[in-house]
Order: sequence, then C-alpha cells, then structure tokens
Amino acid sequence: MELLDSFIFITLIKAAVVLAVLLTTLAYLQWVERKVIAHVQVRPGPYRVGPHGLLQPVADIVKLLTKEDLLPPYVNKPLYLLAPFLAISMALLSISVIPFGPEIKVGPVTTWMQLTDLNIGVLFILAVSSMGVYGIALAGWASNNKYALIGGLRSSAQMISYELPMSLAIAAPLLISNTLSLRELVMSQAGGIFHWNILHGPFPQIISFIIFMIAAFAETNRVPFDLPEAENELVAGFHTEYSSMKFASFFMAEYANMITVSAMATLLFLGGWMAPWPVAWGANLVPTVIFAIAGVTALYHGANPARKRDKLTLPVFGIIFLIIAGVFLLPIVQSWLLPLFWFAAKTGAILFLFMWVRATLPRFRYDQLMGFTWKFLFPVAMLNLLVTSFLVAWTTK
Amino acid sequence: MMNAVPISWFLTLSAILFALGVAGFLFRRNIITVFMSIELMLNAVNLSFVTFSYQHKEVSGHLFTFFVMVVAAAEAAVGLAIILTVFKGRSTLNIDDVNSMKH
Amino acid sequence: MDVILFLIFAVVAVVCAINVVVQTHPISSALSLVGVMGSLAVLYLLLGAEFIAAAQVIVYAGAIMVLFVFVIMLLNAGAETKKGRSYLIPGAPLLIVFLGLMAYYVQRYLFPESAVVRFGGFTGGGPKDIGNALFTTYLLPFEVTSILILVAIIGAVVLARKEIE
Amino acid sequence: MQLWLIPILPLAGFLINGIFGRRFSKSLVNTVAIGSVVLSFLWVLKTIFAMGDLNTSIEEHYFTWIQSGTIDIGCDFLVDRLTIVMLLVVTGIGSLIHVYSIGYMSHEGGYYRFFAYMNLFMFFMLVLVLGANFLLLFVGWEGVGLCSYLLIGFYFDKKFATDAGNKAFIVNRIGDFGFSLAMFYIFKNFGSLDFDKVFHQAASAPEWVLTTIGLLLMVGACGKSAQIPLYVWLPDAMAGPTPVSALIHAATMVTAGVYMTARSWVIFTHAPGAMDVIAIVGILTAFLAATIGLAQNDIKKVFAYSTVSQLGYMFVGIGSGAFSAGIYHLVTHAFFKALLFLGAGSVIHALSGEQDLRNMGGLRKKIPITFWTMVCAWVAISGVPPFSGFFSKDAILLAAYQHSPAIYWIGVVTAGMTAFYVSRAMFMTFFGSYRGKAHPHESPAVMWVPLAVLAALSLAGGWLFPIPAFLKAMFPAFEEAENHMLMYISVLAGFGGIGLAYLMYLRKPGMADSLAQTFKAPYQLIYNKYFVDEIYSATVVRPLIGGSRMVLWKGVDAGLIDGIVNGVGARCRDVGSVLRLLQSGNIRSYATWVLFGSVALLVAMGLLGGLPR
Repeated sequence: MELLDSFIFITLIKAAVVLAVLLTTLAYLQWVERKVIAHVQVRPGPYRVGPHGLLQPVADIVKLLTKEDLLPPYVNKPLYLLAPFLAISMALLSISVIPFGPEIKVGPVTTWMQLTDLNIGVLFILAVSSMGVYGIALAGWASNNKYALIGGLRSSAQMISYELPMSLAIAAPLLISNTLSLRELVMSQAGGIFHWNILHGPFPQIISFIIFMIAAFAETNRVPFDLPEAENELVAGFHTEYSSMKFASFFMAEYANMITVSAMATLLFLGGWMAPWPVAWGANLVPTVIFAIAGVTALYHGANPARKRDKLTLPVFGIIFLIIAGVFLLPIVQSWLLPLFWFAAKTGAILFLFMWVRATLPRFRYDQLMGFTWKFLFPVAMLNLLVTSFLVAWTTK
Repeated sequence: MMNAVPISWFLTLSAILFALGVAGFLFRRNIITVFMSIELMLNAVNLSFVTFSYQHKEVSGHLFTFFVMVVAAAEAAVGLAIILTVFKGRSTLNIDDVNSMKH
Repeated sequence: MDVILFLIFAVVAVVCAINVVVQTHPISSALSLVGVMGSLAVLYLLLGAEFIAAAQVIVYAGAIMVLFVFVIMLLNAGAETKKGRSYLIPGAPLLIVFLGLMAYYVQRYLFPESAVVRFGGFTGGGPKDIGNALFTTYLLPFEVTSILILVAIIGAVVLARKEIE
Repeated sequence: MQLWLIPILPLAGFLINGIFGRRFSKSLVNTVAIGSVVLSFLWVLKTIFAMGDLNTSIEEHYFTWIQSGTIDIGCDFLVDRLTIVMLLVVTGIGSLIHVYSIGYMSHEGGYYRFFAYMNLFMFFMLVLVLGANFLLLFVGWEGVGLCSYLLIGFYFDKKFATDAGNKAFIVNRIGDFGFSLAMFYIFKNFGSLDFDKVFHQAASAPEWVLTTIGLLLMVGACGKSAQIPLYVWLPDAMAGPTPVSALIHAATMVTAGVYMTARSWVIFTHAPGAMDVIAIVGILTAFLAATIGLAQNDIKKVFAYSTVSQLGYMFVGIGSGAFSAGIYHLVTHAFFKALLFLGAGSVIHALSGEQDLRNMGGLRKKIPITFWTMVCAWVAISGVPPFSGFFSKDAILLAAYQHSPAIYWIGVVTAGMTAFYVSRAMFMTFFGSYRGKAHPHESPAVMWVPLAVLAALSLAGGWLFPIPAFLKAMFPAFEEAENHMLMYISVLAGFGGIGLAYLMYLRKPGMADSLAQTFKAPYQLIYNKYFVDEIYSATVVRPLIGGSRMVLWKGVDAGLIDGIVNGVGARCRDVGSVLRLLQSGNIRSYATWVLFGSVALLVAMGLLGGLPR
C-alpha cells in the first residue's frame, strides 16, 4: 500500500501508461492519415498488411528499424546526431502537463489523469514548443546540405514568426479562465458548450481559436505551411540527409507535435474533457450511441455480398464496436472512460482537420507565408487580445 | 547530508558563470561568441537577482531579471543586425579586425 | 534532494559555460549556452521563480538563442581563426583574482552558511505576483521597456534594410 | 460671464488662418478673421448688457498659471468700467479696421498672413486689457509688441520695413525693461501682482516706494506709448501697411501705456513726483512732436507725429490727475486718428502707393467720400466744437491749467500747431491742383463704409460717449473748474492754426517756402526731427557697437575667453596625445581594462572595509 501511495511510483506508472498510449497513437496516426487522405482521394489506402492495413504501422516500424543507418561523411556529427533526439524529446515533453481527464479512483488510489500539473502549465508548453525549433534548425545546419539548410532556416523563421500570434491567441482564453494551470483551465470551462472558451462570454474566442489553429498548422510544419519540406523545391527539407530511425524520429516528432497542439486547442478552447451538454440531457449516452451506430454500419456493410474482401473483417469490427458501446454503459468505467472519450473525440476531430486540410489545400509561397503572419495574423490576434482584455476588465468588477 | 542549499552556493555559481562570460569576452575573437559571452554574463547576474529575491522573500529581483531579459532581447535584435551589417561590409567576424568606425 | 538537484544542474551549467568559452565553432558555443540557460531555468524553479524560469526558456532559449543560431547559420560562420594578439597574459590572472575575491567575499561576508534555499521556501514568484508587481510598482519601467523594444525593432529593421540597397 | 471667449475668438482666428490660411480663398480668410473679431465685439456687448449697472467689477479665475514659493499668479480676467471702455475701443475699432483691410490689402501678397497677425494682435491686446494682474497685462503688452514688430516688418522684402520693425522692437525693450523692474519692485513690496491686492496695499505704502514704481512704470509706458525719449520708433513704424498704422500705432497698442498708467492710478495718486514727471514728459512730447509734424511731407509721417503729440496730451491728462480725461482723449483720439490714418490709406490707395504730400493736391473732387470723412477727422482733431476732439482736449487742458498754468499754455500752443499741420496736410492733399502722375480713383465700399462709421464717431463721439461721467466712480474725484475763458482760448488756438494753414497753403502758396528760407535754421531743425535719431545714433548706438566690437569681442571674447578655451583645449590635446595610446579601438583591450578596474574595486573594498563585519 505504501508503495502504491508513493508519489514517485504512481507517477512512474502513469508515465508508462501515457508513453505507451502515446507511442501507439503516434504509430497509428500515420495509418489514420494515410487512410483519410486515401478516402478523400477515393482510393482504399493501405490494405495489404493486416485487415484494412491495420498492421501497416508495425510493418513501417520494422522497415525503418532494419534500414541502413546512413551517416554522411561531411556532416557535423555531434549536432547531426543531437538534432532528431532534440526534436522528438521536445515533442514528447509537452504531453507531461496535459490533463486527459478529471480525478479518478483506481482501486485504492485517487489520482488525476495527468502526469503533473504545473501552475504555469501553459507557459511550460510554450517554452517546450519554442525549444522544438532547435531540432529542425540544427538538423538543417548539421547536414551540411544546402536543401537541408534552407529547409532548416525556413522552418526556424516560420516557427518563430508564428509563435507570436499563437501566444497572443493563447493569451485571450487565459484571460477569461484567469489561470495558467491547464487543469484549472479545463475546470473553469465546466457546464456545457456555452462555458467553453470558444463560446464563453464576455467575448467568445472564435477568432482566437481560428488564429490558434492557423498558427498550429505552421508550428507543426503541416500543409499549407509545409515549406521547410517542400519536396519540389527542397527535396525533403531539413531531413534530407536523415535515414532509418533518425528519420522516423522527425516523423514522430511531427505527429507528436500535432497531438500536442490539438490537445492544447481542446484544453484552451473546447473545454477539455467536459461534455458539451449536461448528463441529464443524455451526455453519457453519446459514446454508446456513436459506437453502436458504427458497429451496426460495419455489420451492415459486412453483410453486403459485394464486399468480398471485407466479409470477415467488417462483422468483426462491428461486433467490437458494439462491445465498446456496451462498455460505455458500465457505471464502474464510466467515471474515467467518459472524460477520456470526450477528450479523445475533440482532439481527434482537430487531428482529422489537420489531415483533411493536407488532402485538400495547396502550399503557400514563402513570402506569402511570412507576410500572412506579420501583416494579418499578428495584428488580428493583437486586436482580439485587446478587445478580450477590455471586455474582461469591463465585466469583472 | 543536508537537505538545503546554502545561498552562497548560488551566488558562487553566479560568480563562476560571470567569470566564464568575462573569459569568453576576453579570449574569443568571433563577434558572435563575444556577444554570447555577454549573454552569459547577463544570465549570471540574473541568477544573483533571483537568489537575492529568495533571500529577501521579495518579488523585485524577479522583476529585474524580467527586465534584463527584455532588454537582452532588444539588444540581441539590434546587436545581431549590426553584426550582419558588419559582416556584409567587411566579410569578417573577427573582432580584432573591427577596430575602426570607418571602413 | 534539493542539494542533488542543485549540484546536478550547477555542474551542467558550469560545464556548458566552459564549453561556451572553449568551443571554437560559434554554433557549439550557442548550443552550450542554451544548455546553461536550461539549467539556470531549473535552478530558478528551485528558487521559487516559476514565471522567470518559464520566461528564461521562452525568451532566452526559445527566442534570443534561436536568433543567434539563425544568424550563425545565415552567415555560415566557420570556426574562428587564431590571429591578433591574445589577451591570455593579462586576462587570465586578473580573472582568477576577480573570481577568487568574489567567491571569498560571498562566502566569508555576505551570506553565511546559515542562509539556505529550500524548494518551496518562497512561493511569491508565480505569474500572478509578477503581474501584480509589474503593473503597479514597476509600471513605468515596464512601459519604458516596451518603448525600448519598439526602438530596437525599428533599429533592427533599419540596419537590415541597409544591406538590401 | 465667459470672459475668456473675448480673447480666444481672435486667437482661434489666428490659428485657423495662420495654419490653413495658405490654402484658403481670400473670402474664407476674410470670414475667419473678421468673423472672429466681430464675434468678439458682440460678446463684449453681451457681457456689458449682462453686467447690468456696471458698478461692480467682475473677476474670473481660470487657472493658476505660476505657483512657486510665494508667487501665485493666476490666469484671471477683470472687467470694470475702464476695461469696458478699452474693450469697446479695441474690438469696435478693430472690427472696422479689419473690414477696411479687405479693400486695402486686396492687392497685397501674404494676405492670410496679414489677417493672421491682425487677429493675433487682437488676442494679445484683449489679454492686455482684460488681465487682472500685472504679469498677464505684461503678456499682452509683449504680445502686442511682437505683433507690432511682425506687422511693421510685414513687407519683409523691403529693408526699411524690417529695419523699422527692429527699431520698434529694440526701443520697446528699453520700456519693457522698466516695466519688468516695476513688476519686480511691486512684487518685492506687495508680495503679489494682482491688481486688487497691489492697489489695496498701495495706499499705505511709503511714498518713495510708490514714486520708484511709478517712474519705472512710466518708463514702460514711454516705450509703448512713444513718449520722450523713446518715441523714435513710432514714426518709422509707418513702414507697415496703413491699417496697421491705424489699428496698432494710433488707436490701440500705443495707448496701452495710457491704459496701464490709468489702471495704476492708485500708485500714481500717492506719488505726486511721478505724476509731475508724467505731465512734463507728456507736454514736452506733445509740443516737440507737434513741431516736427509741421514740416513733414509724408502724409503718414505727419499723422504719426500727430499721434505722438496726442499721446503726449493723454499723459498730460494723466499727469494732471485727470485720469478720466486722459482715457476720454484716448477714446476720441482712437476715433479720429484711426479715421485720419484710414483716410490717408484711402488716399494712398487711390494714388497707387503715393505718400508724399507734394505729389498730391486737388483730390477733393476725385475721391469725395474720402475727402468728406477726413474733413470730419480734421475738425475733430483741431478741437472745433462741438466735435469729439474738442471735448477731450478741453478736459485735459482744463485739468492741466489747474495743475500748472505753464503746461496749459504750452498745450494751447500745441493745439494750435496741431490744427495747423493737420490743415496743412488736408490742404496739400485735397485742395489746389493735382501735382501727381498716378490716376486717382475712389476706394471700394468695404473701405469707405468703415470710414463713414468712424467719421460719425469722430463728429459725435464727444457727447455720445461722456467718458468722464462714465468713469467717475473709478477714479478719485477731480474738480473740473468751469472756466470758459480757457476754453475759448484753446478753441481760438485751433481756429488760428487752421487759419494760418489756409493762409500759407491756399491763399499764398509761396509763403511756406519763403518762411522756410527765412527761418532756415529752425526749419532744418524740425525738418530733421531735431536730429534725435542722429543724436541717439551718435550717443547710444555707435558707442554700444564700438564698445561691443572693441572691448567685448576683440578683448574679452577673442582674447580672454577664447584664450582660456583654446588653452584648455590645447592642454587637453597634449594629455590626449598621451592617453590616445590606450584607445586602440580594440574592444578586448578595453574589456581587459574594465576587468582590471573591477578587480581594483574589489581589492579596495576588502582593504578599505566596505564589507559588513
């Protein structure tokens, strides 16, 4: 019991759980993205490895691990090796302060679904994400390759520039919630969708949310701001010279950053793990309904004789979904599964937005990219912050 | 083993960092490195401020540190712009070559 | 625990600082300096300066040093050349005397061993406290600083424009 | 009461015209300039009606202007009967002259500039009149001086105009110096500059203090109101445009000295010595200026010396203790002298800039309106009853007789001379045959309507505005002895002057020249204005320039100061040539020195015990 109560032990357990889930998610996010883009482009996507390509991530990891780890002779070796490490560690570090759910009771232990809560949590995430520049900049420079260097320079300039509107956009909801702790931030948004910062009075933070999302796309070097790795100009940008696991590190860092900013958007604007309407109106039944519909749909399609290839997998999926729908009805797990569902649903929706945008939008030109943030995004964010602070000061006596 | 750090350790660390900054300023020839040595000295001083703040249980030291940071940011912006201009004009970063206002 | 933390990060800071001085390539120096700043941020946390620790990382490591790295990359600065006179002869002894005197005074006179730092011994360094002080007692310096920043921005723009011509 | 509106309106006009006037059309400039002054005049009227029986004065405090130690000076405005008289004169005649200027200035460059300056002048003049303490009065005093300088030098591309402006400015400085000293002395003795406080205490102050203050104030008044010995700037001031001469150098600004002394009557009534000095200076000025006026050929110069002479009359009135008579003459003089100047301006305008009397003549038929309006001024200034000049001049002369018969007799002679030179100017301008070349033409309505209004005022102003009765409550009672004999004598002197002029310039045109030949020496003396400018030049200006050049410049500045400075510089260079070796331009060597310095400081700290035990 003493062991279970000790702070370090619980933290270690939580860290292990979070890391395992996160890494799996990272691997499968890649699969999800390929599937989403494929479906946007009306093709099936990965389909060969495992049912519906579900084992594709495993295959990818195996491939990357077994590939030759090339070390070009002309690189600056210590920095070349340091860069991917920096990138991935900074990307994973921010997860430590993100709360996934409320305080829960697992057996005898009462703990928060969060690794640790800093009362400067938001600043911590900003700090860590600003350190993320180093990984990319150093990778570009240490490669001693002009494409890599240009990619690295572009990336660092872009990330520094977009950090400003991003910080301003973050500051506005903070004014409404009046805290820097991510946990308290979510607590302040309890009580339904109209208490979420995106719709909360005195000044709904819709503008702020949009700015945050645009800056987030740039911060993560995603389409339409993926100039650092614009393949038709820069081969592969800053990771041109990287291969094998080091290449995978950059890849994972990108996805981890995506998850971080999506989680941040959820926490800052969308009320974190809070349900959008009260339990009395059936909020607790939403996941059951969704999974039930998914399961029924899968079963229906599986029964369709035209889909020969799916005649086994789809019914299995359908049954699994129905089981999950049932699990959500169990009162024992509801206390922690429901918040987790809402958090994952919101974050997942934003992640889907990332993929959707990647599948549909073209790339900016570099000067447009810089002009956009300095001449439009930054002033708008500033104005939004001003209006928000005036209104907050007005309404709080 | 005692469970608290003497304040003088912090200040000594600050002095060591400051001395290293001075050393960098004196012994290095690259303008950028010299500039970074200045930043190192500023950081050392900041540590002292924060330590004093702890000693007096007063927030003022933090404020000074904050202002130092802000001024350092301004200084870096202007200083690096100057370095860029110098480099464009003279194609050198060696500080001993930059010893006259005119070129 | 506090002592261990202090020792770890003090050693990291000093090693990185020495690295700043001895590395011949500016980018290595810059990264070492980032290391110093990171360790200092941890020490700030130890001293109860949460906000300053975050600001240290965001402003110093995340902005100023990125700018340095950026410029080093832009100029593609190489390792420094050894020419011109060395200041080791007058500098090093002076420096040692300086450091020795400073350390001696600090240990001997200014802060006796009894004054100690414990984590959590001072909690007045949160964003709220800083904000309160910044917008009441230090309002004028704050405003002056913002003007300074504005001037610096304009100065940097002017200097950078010149080279385009 | 919103007294501040009165001066602020012209100031607003000045700002608008001064800043945007360059882009305005002439009619817009007119609207702004004249509108502001007329509104100001209307506000004065409104204020007067609002004040009711006018027996109590109004003081308004706006803000504390200077507060330092025991000095506490507010921006206060004061309105009493004296102020009302001045306000009406300033804004009323000011409005008329503004209207007149539309016509007169229509062909001149710098149109907006002229009106901007005029509005600025109105502002300062109104501040001068309204100010409730000496310092505020002084602000207006200096401000009108500035505007006078600007407007005299209005044609700044002509050297004589700028020189005249400089002269006016510099000569006025002497007077202002006296005024400043007077203010310092007042503050030292009474601890305040507010009129009511100062005058309240003045009655009980020792006489010599009041005499000193009175004489210093008199110096100030001499400068502004062109009295001996500081009158020399006024005739030259005619270099400015004629409306300026009428407004500033005849009707308003030059009477500021009279106003100031009348305002300070408490001080003067307790300082009989100062009163005597004022009376003597006044009568001497009146007489000397009148003699000079006899022989001038420039029409504006004649009227300028006439102005100096009439101002002398006003001071005679003040000096004799008849303050209300002085103010009375100030008002009537404002009417007829403004009219004379504007008429002269109309003549000059008609002749396209000709100012010499010898090139005029016979203009009676060609410009009849101007002629008839100027006739009104002529009879008024000559003291012909029952026109305005007669009443006020008579009041002054009566008072002077009670004070000292000698002053009275000189005054009578002066009155005769006044009638003579004005008649001379009139005859040479309008009668006889035309001697000039330009083609005369009558002035437009905007010019002759103000003339007509002023003519009416000149004729009727004397009994229309019984100033002495109006101001009776303000000033100490002055026993006006009914003495019809004296009145007849002065009237006779006036008619004598007119008759003599008629004889010399119309009946026997050669007589003037032959007289000038006969009395060559005196004629030359007055023709050359008693050589006062030359005397000043020889006794004051040249020694000053020479002294400055030889002693201050060559001796003190070049020798002593430059010697010291150059010596210091040379020694510094010697030291620097040694220290230069330290400045290698090498940053790292500097840094080493800084480090050396800090180590030295640390060592000193340890050795000298700067550390806590």
